[in-house]
Amino acid sequence: MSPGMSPLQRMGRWIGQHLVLAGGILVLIYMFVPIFVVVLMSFNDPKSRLVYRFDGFTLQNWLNPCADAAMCSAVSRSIQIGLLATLIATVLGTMMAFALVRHRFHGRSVANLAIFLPMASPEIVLGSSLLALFVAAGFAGQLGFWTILIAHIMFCLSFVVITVRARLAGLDNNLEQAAMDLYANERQTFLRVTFPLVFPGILGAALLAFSLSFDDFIITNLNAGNTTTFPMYVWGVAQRGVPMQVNVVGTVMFVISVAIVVGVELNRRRQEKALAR
Amino acid sequence: MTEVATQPPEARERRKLTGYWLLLPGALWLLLFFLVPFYSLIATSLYDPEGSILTGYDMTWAFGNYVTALQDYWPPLFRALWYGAVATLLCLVLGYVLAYAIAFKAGRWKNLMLVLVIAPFFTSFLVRTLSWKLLLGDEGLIVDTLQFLNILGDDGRLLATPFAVIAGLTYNFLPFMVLPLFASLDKIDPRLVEASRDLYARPIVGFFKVTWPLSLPGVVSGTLLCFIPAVGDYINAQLLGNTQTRVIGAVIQSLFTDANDFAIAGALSMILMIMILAMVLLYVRRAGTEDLL
Amino acid sequence: MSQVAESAETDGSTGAGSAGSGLHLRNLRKEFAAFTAVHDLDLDVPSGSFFALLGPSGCGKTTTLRMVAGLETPTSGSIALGERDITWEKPYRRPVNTVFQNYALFPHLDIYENVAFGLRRRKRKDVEREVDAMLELVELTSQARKKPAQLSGGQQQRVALARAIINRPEVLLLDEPLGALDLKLRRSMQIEIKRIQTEVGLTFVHVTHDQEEAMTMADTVAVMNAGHIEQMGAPAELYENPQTTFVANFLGQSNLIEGTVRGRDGEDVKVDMQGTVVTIPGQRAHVAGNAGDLGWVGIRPEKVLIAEEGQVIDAPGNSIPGGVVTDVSFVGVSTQYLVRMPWGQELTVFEQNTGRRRLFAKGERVDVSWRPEYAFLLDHTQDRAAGRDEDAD
Amino acid sequence: MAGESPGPTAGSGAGRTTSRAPGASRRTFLKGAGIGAFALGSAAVLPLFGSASAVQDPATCRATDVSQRDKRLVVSNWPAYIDVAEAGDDQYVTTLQEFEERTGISVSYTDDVNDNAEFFARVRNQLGACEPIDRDMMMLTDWMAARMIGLGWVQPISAERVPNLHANLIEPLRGRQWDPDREFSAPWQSGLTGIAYNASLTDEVGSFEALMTRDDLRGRITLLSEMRDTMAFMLKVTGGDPDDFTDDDWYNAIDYLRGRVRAGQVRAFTGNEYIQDLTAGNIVACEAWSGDVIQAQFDNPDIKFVVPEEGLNLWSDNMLVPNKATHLENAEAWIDYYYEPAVAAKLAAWVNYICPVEGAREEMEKIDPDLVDNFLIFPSEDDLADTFDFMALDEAQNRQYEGDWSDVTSG
Repeated sequence: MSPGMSPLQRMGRWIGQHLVLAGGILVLIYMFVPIFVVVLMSFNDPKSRLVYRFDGFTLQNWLNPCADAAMCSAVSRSIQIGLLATLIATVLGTMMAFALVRHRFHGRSVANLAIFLPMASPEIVLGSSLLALFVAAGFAGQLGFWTILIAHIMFCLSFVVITVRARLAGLDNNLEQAAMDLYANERQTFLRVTFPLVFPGILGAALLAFSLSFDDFIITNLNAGNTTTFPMYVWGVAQRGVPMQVNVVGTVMFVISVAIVVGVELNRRRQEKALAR
Repeated sequence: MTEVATQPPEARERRKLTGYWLLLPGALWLLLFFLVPFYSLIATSLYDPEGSILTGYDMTWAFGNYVTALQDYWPPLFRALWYGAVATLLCLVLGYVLAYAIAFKAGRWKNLMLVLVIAPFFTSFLVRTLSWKLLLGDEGLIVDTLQFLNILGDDGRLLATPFAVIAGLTYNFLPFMVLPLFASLDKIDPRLVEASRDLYARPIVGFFKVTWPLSLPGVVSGTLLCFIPAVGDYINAQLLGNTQTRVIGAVIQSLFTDANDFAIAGALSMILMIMILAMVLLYVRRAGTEDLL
Repeated sequence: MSQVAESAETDGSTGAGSAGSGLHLRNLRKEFAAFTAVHDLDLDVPSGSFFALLGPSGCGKTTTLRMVAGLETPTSGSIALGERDITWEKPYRRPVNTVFQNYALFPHLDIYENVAFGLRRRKRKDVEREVDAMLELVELTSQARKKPAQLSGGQQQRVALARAIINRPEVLLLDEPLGALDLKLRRSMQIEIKRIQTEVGLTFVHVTHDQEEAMTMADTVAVMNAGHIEQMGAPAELYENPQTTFVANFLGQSNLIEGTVRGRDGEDVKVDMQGTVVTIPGQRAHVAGNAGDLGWVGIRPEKVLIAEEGQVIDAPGNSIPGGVVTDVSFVGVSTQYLVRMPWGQELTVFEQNTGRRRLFAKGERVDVSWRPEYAFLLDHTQDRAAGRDEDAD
Repeated sequence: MAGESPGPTAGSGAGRTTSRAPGASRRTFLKGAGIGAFALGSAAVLPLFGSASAVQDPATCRATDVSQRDKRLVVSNWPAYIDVAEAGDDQYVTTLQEFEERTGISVSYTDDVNDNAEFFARVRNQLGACEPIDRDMMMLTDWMAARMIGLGWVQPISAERVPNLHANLIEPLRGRQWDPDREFSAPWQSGLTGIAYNASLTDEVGSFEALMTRDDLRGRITLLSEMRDTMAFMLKVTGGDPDDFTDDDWYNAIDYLRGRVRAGQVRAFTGNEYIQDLTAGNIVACEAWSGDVIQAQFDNPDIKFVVPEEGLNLWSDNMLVPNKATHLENAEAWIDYYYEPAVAAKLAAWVNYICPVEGAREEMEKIDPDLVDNFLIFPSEDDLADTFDFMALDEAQNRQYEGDWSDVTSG
């Protein structure tokens, strides 16, 4: 025991030192409360389809995830759109990021601005302007899967560029020069050094793009025409009684994404350890 | 990029060309599906207000649409800006505490906490918001607790109030605040904070003189990433709010899809876009972080 | 630069009575979750001295420094400035300032504001005049409005120094202040810091792992190892008469040869060293000295004389025959030999290149010898290799 | 916004003043000229963006009917609007299953109509461009049915193929002005709009006037977001006649509503979700549709439906066949089937809305005698004597009133 401090002082100091951490943990709990509810409700056995509250425990929702076929087709449509949008946006966005970081040319600032602007536009504006275009161009009748996909790629693109660009900018130029010094030609340098180093950034961007696409309601709703995605389905059922299977989907999405993030992190650590050895 | 300058001119030209080729597909996409639609939106905002689904719509330079739109819909417009601003401020406070805790206090739990921050982001936005509806409901746990503690009157409620809308917005956009804040805070050398203590700055002064200014880039990008989508969002206002909390996003959406009032809807979208761009520019100028963009 | 000293009014927080009576650590201890960084340390740093805390990385010296600065709370023990106990004082309330490793200059403030930071926090008047004077002292007046990132390493170092000194702390702590500089710059900064210390007359506590730096700059050096102070004293005294194998090895190099104590001869101790009996003066023998005890006979390489086999060596001690040169490195001012002795140990020998004698070649047989008053005797329970090869930079 | 900062500021401090100035100003000029030209060009292009009328002619905008060789039918309906077998009941054969067995037509049935306006928005772009919406039948409320028929988006139903419709449609639903001969539409179910309340939480609420003014209900009621439903009663409360009102009547009514909304009486304007709020206790009373309330009563007997003192608002949801539907004949078979009294009674026993089919009441005796005398399912001629409807609006009125309506509902 330190003689200079009373127990009260020590306690005060301890609280002072841990106050911020405690606050941070409280904020995290705030972020997780609805997730707990989602997981809990996925095991709910509702007495009435009209009342959204926990009535009893059941596994039924998990055993029959597709009790409402419309939900499952909406989910699979959202996944299809999400995967396609992610793939295309990630490829295009990564190319743009490389161009912006590794190449000098006229109009860079314009390009940067063009990438920033979609992020600075509220979704409702993005969605309505796309709709205005489709209507004016006579594509109103074609609204559906493809128009949703076009819109999703558009708004994912900026996020991909920003994420990959950040990773690329943080990369040590010397590594590439070292590779060239060690007889790697430009293509080999890219494949053996640059790409593996940027890959975590690209993967992060792809994850972000997928979740943005899978989650989007506002832009999609304006440009979906007759097609229903998962968020649109949820929006619809929110007005007439939510099937608990919606929470199953929410829980599965949560678990898969956390597994991916944790997997990537563990893999990184393993590699680091292997390197350290 | 110094090596570029030392390359022979042809090589430099070739590199430049490669740059253009890399940029082209994405730029084309943005041109076709962001810029052209934006034109189309401008045109829509100038449609003849008398146009209807029966007669079709013509572009007649009807600038009056902007006046009409503002006259009719200024309350939801300013409401949306107000909710967005309050939610952003709350996000900033909560996000700062969390990001600060992760960056400086979490120790070996740092990565875990970061994963936890991103995790809720992957559960569908709408499903999470429905959970809030359940939590905030009149018969829900939170209301009961608050009533028990006499913070809320017996007939008090949270759901269908601006409070619920702002809580939902804050909740939904919090990760967008925490991540850039963390990125900024994590870069700060803890010795700088120690140095400020050593140089007679009390913790609070040290925070405002050292930590805060150094985290400004994160503050600016975090607030932008929160504010912009929060202003345009109407899911929270619709699911958690009431008739008094209708926001501009819902108005634009319903004018476009239900009322077929393309002209006013377009004008409102333009007004929203212009206001947000103006605010962002002003804000970024004042914060002195133009180079961020 | 006397105006700096004159302009310094007595600071309220300094406490008039305590000024000039030094820093005192009593039973200072710091435990972290897994290990104890500092073991019950006692230390007195006289006021106005240039004190160096020397040790390998991880020895607890930086932790000690941080406890003095208030950046780390001791587990037990006390820290006092003169009469005033500052053990639990918040860092921003202590009249102690630090020059951080890598400087920790505020990147968002310019040089001027970095230097003014402490004065402004204490709401001092006349900030402008003091900062100007300080910038002049460290010769950075022309750089006042630059950001730290625009300065060279040496300039940044001077800013860090100025930023701390301007507060006229009772104790200035320097945490490896020169580690980030290249050798040449380090030499000139060593001289510069010494000059400033003499000019401003503050107590400096300098933490370093560089024994040369410590010896060049400090009046008093404390060698620290694994949370303990091994030995403390003037640099020459430490070097000439190390009390532990750690100090003997960490501060310069030593040849440590196993020997058996034969007994005392007045003040001196007689030791049988591999068949040769050597005499070691009493104040250099750091063992109990009972007959039959084992001990380490230590001798610095430059004190060892080397000669052709059978040649008479100009030394009063015994010459030890039977050495074979196994390695020769020509360094310029001196030559370093490794000589394998009959008992298998290799001794290191430095010989000044006075030009009076030829160099020996590898494989030649030689005799070695040294004057008994240069040898020292250490406790055999200590590790012969302690302190060797640590922080070999 | 790096793109907007003028060039010269980027230069380093030295040597910028004289040597660069002419170049910079020329560059600025060029830049300005470029922006100007760009703006002019854009302005010239803008008028090209317009959009055509969405009116179609059902006679030309039709697809080949493949009903004979492709025995399928795609139906979009409101949720909980058709009978389903209770869990564990293997005996019950639904009307839909029976239809499939009898006709060999396989039906893909979805309940994706939540709101007339929302559904309209969903199909508007396709139907307005004469594109298929991949449905053969949709059920929409009178006013929306009228609007769609007016836009020429609905296929006519051949009278010969739906004899039951013309024989069995109850009298009050005949002769509607927007489709007097039921050439395009056939009522699926009808209903009444009235008041529902939770008897465990409040006293009876007997009239809209009470609903809108009682202090103990403040903030705990909802109204329907269907303009016609709600405004009909507001007109009644303020002394107007929903069947025939003037602009002044309209403004009185909308001002009254706005005043009550501002006073915090109304918690929300809702679609179907009001029934959840009512059962969950989030609200204690609301404007409601009769069938929803009867269904909710099975879960919670405290939920009561009241015919308001202001009168009855009778409406129907109508079966419509959209343009470009490829199974018109199958759709007609469906309509004719549901106009068989026995089938209609079976359906009515489940959905509990007003049955539009003559003779179903007699059939109901065999199914569930309790429901025979429920006037919310089989109203008498007297009951329906003082029902009112919302007058037809032209596009200009529609836009005007919808605008006013959304002003109020958006605060």
